[in-house]
Amino acid sequence: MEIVNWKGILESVLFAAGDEGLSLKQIATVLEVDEIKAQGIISEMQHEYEKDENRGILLVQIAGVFQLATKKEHAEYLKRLVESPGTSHLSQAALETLAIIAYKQPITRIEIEEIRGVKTERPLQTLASRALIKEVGRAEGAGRAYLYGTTKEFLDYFGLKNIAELPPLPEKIEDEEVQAEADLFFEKFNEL
Amino acid sequence: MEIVNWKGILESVLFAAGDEGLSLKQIATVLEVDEIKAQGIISEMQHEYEKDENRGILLVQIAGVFQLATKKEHAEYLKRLVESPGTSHLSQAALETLAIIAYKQPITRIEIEEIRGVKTERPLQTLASRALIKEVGRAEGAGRAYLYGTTKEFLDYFGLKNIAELPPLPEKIEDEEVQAEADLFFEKFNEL
Amino acid sequence: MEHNEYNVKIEAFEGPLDLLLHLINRLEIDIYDIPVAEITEQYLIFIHAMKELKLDIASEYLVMAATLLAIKSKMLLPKHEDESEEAFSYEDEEDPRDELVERLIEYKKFKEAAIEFKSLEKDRGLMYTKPPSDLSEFTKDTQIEKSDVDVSIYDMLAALQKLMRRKKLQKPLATRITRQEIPIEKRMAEIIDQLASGGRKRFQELFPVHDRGHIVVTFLAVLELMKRQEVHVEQEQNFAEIFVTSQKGAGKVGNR
Repeated sequence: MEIVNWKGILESVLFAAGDEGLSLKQIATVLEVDEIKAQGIISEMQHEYEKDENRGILLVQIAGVFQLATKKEHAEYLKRLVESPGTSHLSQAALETLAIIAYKQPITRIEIEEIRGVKTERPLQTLASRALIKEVGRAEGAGRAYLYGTTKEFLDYFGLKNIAELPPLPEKIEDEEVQAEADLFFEKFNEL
Repeated sequence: MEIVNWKGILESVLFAAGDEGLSLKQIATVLEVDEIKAQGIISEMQHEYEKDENRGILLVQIAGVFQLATKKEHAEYLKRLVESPGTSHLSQAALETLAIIAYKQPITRIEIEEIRGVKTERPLQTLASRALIKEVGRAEGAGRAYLYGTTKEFLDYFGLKNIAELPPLPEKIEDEEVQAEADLFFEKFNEL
Repeated sequence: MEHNEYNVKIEAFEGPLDLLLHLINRLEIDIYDIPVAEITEQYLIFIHAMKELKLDIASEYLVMAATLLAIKSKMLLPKHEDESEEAFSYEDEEDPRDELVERLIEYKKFKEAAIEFKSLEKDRGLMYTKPPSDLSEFTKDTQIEKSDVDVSIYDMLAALQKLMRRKKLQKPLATRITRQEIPIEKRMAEIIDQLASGGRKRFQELFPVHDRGHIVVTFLAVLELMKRQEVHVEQEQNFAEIFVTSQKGAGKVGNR
C-alpha cells in the first residue's frame, strides 16, 4: 500500500506559492482531491504547525487564500534582519478614513467628511495608492460622486479572512469608556 | 529552565529570507549564538527535514548560503500548480514585476530581481508575451543587459493617458502626508 | 518597555471633533451631558493658543467654534417652564446639544475602530511571508499563460504593496534610527521652574526650541499643568497675548 504524504505535498506547494497564497479550490485541484479532503489536510497541518514549537511557520487563511507565514512570536528575531519597514504605517487620518469606509461601504467622500468633520482628500489618495480602497461605483444624484469600498489587499493588510471578520463596530459608547479611551494624542511611541 | 526553540526560530528566519538565503554568519548573528552552535542547529534541522515525509521542504546550502527549498520528489505537484488554470489573471509575480517596471523604467532584469529577491525570468516572459512590456534598450557596462519599459498596450490596458498618470508611489504620499497633514497646526512654525 | 510617563505622538488632532473628544476626555466630562460653557472656553483657549503661535487654523475649527458659541447661547435662553400654556411644546423640545453629541458619538465609534485597525496592522506586521518561488523549471519554455489579462491598476498596486511589505526583510543588517522622545513630565517640571523664577511669562516664551517634537510636548505640558491647576493661563481679550503664570502653592509636579 502506498501512502501519499499529503501534508508534505501541501507544504511544498504552499511554500512555492508564497504570499500569493492558494485558494481551497486550487489546493484541491493540485492535490487531486475533493475540497472536503483538502480542508481536512489543511486543518490538520494548521494544528501541527501551531502546537510544534520546533516549527517556525504557520498556515494562515488571509483574504480568502491559504498561505504560510512566520510565527508572530519570532518577530523579534526577524526584526534583526530588518533595516527599516518596507511600508510605513498608516496615519491616524488614513486609519479613521479606512474604518469609515470599511463599515459604511459603499460611501462617498462627502459622507466620510461629514463623519470626520474634516477634509479627507489626502487620506483617500494614500489609501487608494496603497490599494486598500478603490472606487466601486458612482452615487446617484447630481454630483455622481465616486463611491469607495475596501479591497482584497485591505483584508491582507490587516490579516482578515474576509470582510465579515471585521471587529464589530462599537454600537454604544459607555460612559466609562469615555474616560478609559486610549487618548491618541498621548499614545505611546512604543508601537513603532 | 527556559528552552529556546532554535529550530523554530531558524525556520522562521530562513523562510522569510526566501531565495536570498542566509549565510552561517548571518544566522549566528540573528540567533545570537556562535557559528559552531549555529552549524549544529542547521545540521540537526537538515536531518529532520529530510527524514520526515510530512515535510515538504528541505534546508539546502547553495553558494555559501542556507535556504529552504521544496523537495524534489514533489516536483510533479509544483508542475501541476504552474499549469493549473486556477487564475485567469496575472500572477502575483507578474504583477510585481510589472509594477517595478512601470515605476522604475528603464530597468534591467538584474535590478528587478534585486528588488523582488527572486528570479524573474518567467514573469518577464509572460509580460512580454502579452505586450505589456518591451525591451527599450541596453544598459551601459559589461553585460549590456536589456532594459525593460512599459508599452502603449500597458497604458491602454490600465486606462492611462501617459506614464505620468500612474498613481504616485505610496511612500511619497505618506511622506507628504506626514508633512502636510499630521501636524495640522504645527506646520507653519518653521516660518517663525 | 512601558514608561508611565506620557510619551507624545507627534501628531495633531484629526479635526474639531477629535479636539472636542480630547477635551471631553481630559476634563473628564460626561459626553451625554456636556457643560457647554466650560468646553467652549477650553476650545477657544486652544484656538487662541494656535493663533498665538501664528499657526494656520483649518476653517473647520472655526466653524466648530461658532457652533459651540451658538449652542452656548441657546442654552442660556430662559426655559419658560412656568408658562403653562407653552409647557407642552418645551417638554419634548430638543436639547441644543443633541446634534453635536450625536456627531461626536458617531465619530468616536470610528476613532475607536481605527484603534482596532491599528492593532490589527501591528499584529499582521509580526508575520513575515515569502515571495512566490520561481517555478520556471517546471514549465516548458513554449508554454505561456494563455488566458486574458484580467487585472486592474489596483491589482498592480496591491502586488507592489505585498512586495514592499516583504522587502522589509531583505535589506542588510543595519541600525535603525529612533526618534527621541521627550517625556511630558520633564517638560512640565521645566516650565514650572521657568515660571517660578520669572513670574508671568508670555506664552510664546515657553517655546524656545524650534523643533516640532519640543513644541508639541511643551504645548501638552501647558495643557496638563492647566488641568492640574498648577499654572494659570490668561488672555485679556480675544486675540490679545496669552500669559502663563504659576499658581501659588503648586510647587510639586509629577503627582496626580
